[in-house]
Amino acid sequence: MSTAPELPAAPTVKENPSFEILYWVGCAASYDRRAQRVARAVVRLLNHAKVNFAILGREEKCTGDSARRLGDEFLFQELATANIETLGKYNVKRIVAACPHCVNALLKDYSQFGGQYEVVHHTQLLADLIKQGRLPAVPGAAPAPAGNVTYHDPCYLARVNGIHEAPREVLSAALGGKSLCEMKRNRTGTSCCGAGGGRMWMEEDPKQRVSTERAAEALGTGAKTVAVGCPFCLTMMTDGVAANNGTDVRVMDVAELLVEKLGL
Amino acid sequence: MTPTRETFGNIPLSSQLAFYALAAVAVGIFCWGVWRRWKLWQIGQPIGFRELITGNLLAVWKNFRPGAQRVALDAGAQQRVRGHGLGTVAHLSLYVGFMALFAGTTLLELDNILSHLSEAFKFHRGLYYVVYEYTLDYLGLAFLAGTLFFCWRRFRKPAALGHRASDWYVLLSFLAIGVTGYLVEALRILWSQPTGITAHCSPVGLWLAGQLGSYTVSEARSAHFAVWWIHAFLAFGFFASIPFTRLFHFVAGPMNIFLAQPGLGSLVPVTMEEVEKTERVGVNDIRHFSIQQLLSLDACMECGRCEEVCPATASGKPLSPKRVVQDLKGLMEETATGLAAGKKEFRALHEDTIKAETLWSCTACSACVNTCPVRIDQLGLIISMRRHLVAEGGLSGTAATALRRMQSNANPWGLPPAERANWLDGLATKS
Amino acid sequence: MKILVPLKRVPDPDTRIRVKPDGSGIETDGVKFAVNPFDSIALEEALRLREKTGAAEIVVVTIGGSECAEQLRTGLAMGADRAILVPADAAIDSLGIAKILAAVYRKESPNFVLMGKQAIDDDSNQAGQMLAALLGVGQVTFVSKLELTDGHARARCSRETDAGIETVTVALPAVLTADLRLNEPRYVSLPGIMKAKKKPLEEIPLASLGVSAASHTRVLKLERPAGRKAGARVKSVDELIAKLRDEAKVL
Amino acid sequence: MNRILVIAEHDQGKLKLASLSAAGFAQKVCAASGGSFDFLLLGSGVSAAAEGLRKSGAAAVLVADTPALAQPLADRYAKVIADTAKARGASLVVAAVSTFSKDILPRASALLDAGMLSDVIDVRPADGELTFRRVMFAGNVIATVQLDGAVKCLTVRSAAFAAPAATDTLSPVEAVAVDAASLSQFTKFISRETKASGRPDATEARIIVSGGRALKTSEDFERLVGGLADVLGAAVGSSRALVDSGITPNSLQIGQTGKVVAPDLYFALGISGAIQHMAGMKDTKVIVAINKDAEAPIFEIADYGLVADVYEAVPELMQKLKK
Repeated sequence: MSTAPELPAAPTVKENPSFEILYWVGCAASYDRRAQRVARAVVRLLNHAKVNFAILGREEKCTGDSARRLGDEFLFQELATANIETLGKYNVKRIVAACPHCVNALLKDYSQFGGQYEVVHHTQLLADLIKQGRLPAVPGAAPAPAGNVTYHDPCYLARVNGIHEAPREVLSAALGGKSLCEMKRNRTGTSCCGAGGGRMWMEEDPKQRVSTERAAEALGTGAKTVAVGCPFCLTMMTDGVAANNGTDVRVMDVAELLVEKLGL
Repeated sequence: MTPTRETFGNIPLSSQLAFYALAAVAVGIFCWGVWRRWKLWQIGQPIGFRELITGNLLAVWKNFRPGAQRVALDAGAQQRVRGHGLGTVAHLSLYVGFMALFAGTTLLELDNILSHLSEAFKFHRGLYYVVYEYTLDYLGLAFLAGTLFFCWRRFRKPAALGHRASDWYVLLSFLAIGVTGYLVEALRILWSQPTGITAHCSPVGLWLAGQLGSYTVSEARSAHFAVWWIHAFLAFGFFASIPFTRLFHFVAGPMNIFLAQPGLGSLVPVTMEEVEKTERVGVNDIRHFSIQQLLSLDACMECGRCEEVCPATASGKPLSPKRVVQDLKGLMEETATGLAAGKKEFRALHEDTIKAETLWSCTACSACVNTCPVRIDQLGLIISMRRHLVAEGGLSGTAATALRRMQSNANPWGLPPAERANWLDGLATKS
Repeated sequence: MKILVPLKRVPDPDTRIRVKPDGSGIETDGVKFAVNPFDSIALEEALRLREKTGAAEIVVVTIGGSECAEQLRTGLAMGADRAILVPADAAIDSLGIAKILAAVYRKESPNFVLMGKQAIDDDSNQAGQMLAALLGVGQVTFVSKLELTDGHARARCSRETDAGIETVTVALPAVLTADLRLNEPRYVSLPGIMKAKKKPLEEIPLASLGVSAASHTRVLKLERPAGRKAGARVKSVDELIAKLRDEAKVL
Repeated sequence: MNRILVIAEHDQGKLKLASLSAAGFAQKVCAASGGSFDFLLLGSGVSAAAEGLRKSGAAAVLVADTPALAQPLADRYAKVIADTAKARGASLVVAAVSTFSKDILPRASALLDAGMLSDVIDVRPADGELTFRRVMFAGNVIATVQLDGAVKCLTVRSAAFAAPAATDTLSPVEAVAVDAASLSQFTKFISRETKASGRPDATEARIIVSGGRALKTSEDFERLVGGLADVLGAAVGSSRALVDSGITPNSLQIGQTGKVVAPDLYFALGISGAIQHMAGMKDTKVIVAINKDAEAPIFEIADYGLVADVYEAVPELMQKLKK
């Protein structure tokens, strides 16, 4: 099934009530200008693969992951209840999210409050679409990025939810088969970028930044591109790379690299 | 001649009786020790033990299965000990050696009882005997090798490893038990002069007997008797001391693995009803932790793996998951002792024991929880304490601002909800 | 010791303010309200003083409609002991507010008043200074550091002025107004607010205070300032300077 | 007939030019609806500052010069201002917006039982009454307001009113007698710590020059960001990326986790525009972005964007602004 042509690039649940999967955008991709580019890359890929999807638009609220992990259980429950109600109203069954914290909250936190959904990370959906041959390159597509590429596994994706091969499959496609320069700490043994548990919102002594250390490890692979799968990691690794004076190194979401490769 | 040997050979009946009396004392001390820890945990909040054992057998098995599976894999097959290089190899060899010797001793006792009922029931003979002796003889070496590695590591004292004086007692008594075990075997060979396969199925013992030089049979008998007693004393002493040393992880480890949260990524919810009833949110007192959480503190070996993977520790923040567990354990012991003595006031959990900045340092990355060999949920402990801080106005600064903004605008930046879909604008212009 | 902390109900600082089409006021539909952030800082400082000195009664007070009880509850949830609501409907200007606060002050006789340097809605930055004048007591505005000295008879304050950080001492009672960097207020969670419902909230009618809600100020119209023009790219430094001088008139 | 008392401000005897903008406001009122204005200068040993006020067309420059007023303590200053306003029959008491006037004028207005408006940006005489425009809600709303009462107090934004053209005739200087014994003793001045850098604080400055990731070293930051700031008399700020890499101190950080500012003009030099940075400066009136990455998000909110390397554009900018 394909999205009706008259629909906008990313229709809301009201505009496309017959959607098959909901794209949960998340706060970062909604508001952070850098992460917004990731959201747009995801939408381009979904449209290219003719995925029948919708977004909640203004009705989406923060999942409350940070609130819960900072210790404000009731703010989290307030947000969760509101979101579960909205998701129920539009009869949402399947969700794709580009933020591992959203994935984890929707999957594991919300199930405690009556929200049961099939939740996938965008890299999982993209890996499936690639396998199904639904993401062909457009003519004149760009070559794979120059220089080495490494991938930083987000904690809430790889360790907490065991999703570490799907992003690598997508990256393999995005790099035209070129292999990754893996960091020593990868997959479930990944090391944190420093943003989880609400730390994203805290001031941090520059000498004690978790991101600086992790970015140094990423740069240590000789990578010119650091791929990530989480908007918070995107921010932290970008800062971390800068702190290590990695001026010619890009930090990119997996979806953005795929968009680049396909020439969308 | 069928290969076998006499149980309690060279040990007079009086010594045998004394042996059993001592065994009873050791078991008694062990049980008392375990019971003491058990009582300690009871200062915590009750957990659904009852629910675990309600319903018919099938229902009970269903309740037990996930936990039992975890124990079989994590403790039994040592799955969570893996992935730590030489430490893993050493623990595995110590574990396998120890379990084999422990099982061997138990089988020997079983054989002893059965053969007293009827000589026909004696199974410690023939091929079984050969395999048994051969296996235990070599696994004894594994046990000693593991122990030696841990001695060497403790000597080096890596930063992440916790250390107590009693650790040397444990390791040296392991060494002594292993060495005296071989000596007992060697001396037995010297006085019983076995031949053929019976002698060769204890290669280490045989080799050691050769090294001991010339003993007359009676000399060997008296030496054997003496060393046998030393070995027995050491073994009983070790057994009785389990609940009082780091070895208590033999007990608390599997128990915690059985009761632990099954996976990563979820937290135990709190309801408003609970809050209204208890008039508190989260944990403000060591007694507010659940019995399972307190038990988990006792499972900690201070192996330091959590600290090694903690990004907060690595970046110089005042948090080590291991320290949190150990500090809480200290407070648990202090509070329980105080309670028993009728005290009403205790050292405070927050600030006096665990500093707020320690709790705020955690990134909830779950690396510690994922790596803990005995499935301690450090993150669960930290978040339940954070909950109290937040409820009592202990959160300020930029994180508080983010929460305030989530309250008012449903996003941490406090940007207008009406602008939530504005990112789409770029799509129209860019594609 | 008793500290009086006036709180003002203002639109949440993160709310995008919209003016009603007829210019009669700001759009309040869907707007969340909060305690004026500078007042939260003042209250936080009072709470910290109480923690430091051991004992103090902290009374929060506000003037306005019954909906203001919500902000008083927040104040109580942060840790204030008591709340006073002086019901009033009309928009009262700073001098009117100062007169009412002066009457509450005389009724409560606190050791001093701690309040925000300004409210983020009208941005007047007047009420504290006016209150001090009406009471005939000293004032310290823009306080960024505060400690009590001489057995709580004086306060030693740092104040953030254009000229730099100024240190003064003031005899108590006095009115002290809090600036941004005095502290970072604690966060109040839902259970905290629930708990605060059990604390006393008293209503004192204006009439019983013997003051009227007279106002010197008449607001005729509100409007939005001319919005920011869509960003323009300039090609050179010269063009940039020209635009800043002639178009934006900021140089 | 307006009789306006303009409170002049000085910093340790050095006249603040904003005082002349306040006179510009007074002149505008008088031009529209008649009347005259006086300056009132308070302090100790301020004759030099008084001289600077004589060419602005004031009817008189009133000087309250006494050691008791050596420091701008609100309780004393407000009393002298209120007494003088009463004595001169002032209908308007005006000062330029500053921490000085915000501290002192409201106190004087209460002593006069006068209504007061802060941050006035415009005045229009209508129906024989003065109508003011002032800024509210951190610049998001402009209110049109009238004040009742025989006396009114105002602070006016200096940027909104031009200083009067210098006159040939000098205003007469009149001493205001102050009975030091009648002044209160509530506050005691202890010390003042002036900023070492000589640059204003970002939260108070009208112009901020801020640097980001494109700056490679502390020296470059000081030379380019600091240099441009000094040319403009501006404050400096920094993005988190620079604080992270130790190039700038924490105290300079502007953003969600640093200072939140709303100046008139903000130069974002080599700043890409992470959301947490924008959250700290989005209320700025005019944002200028210079960045060599044409895709940098900062351009989406900048009023004027220049795609250029800061290492080339900023020295050029400094050189041309100095002229």
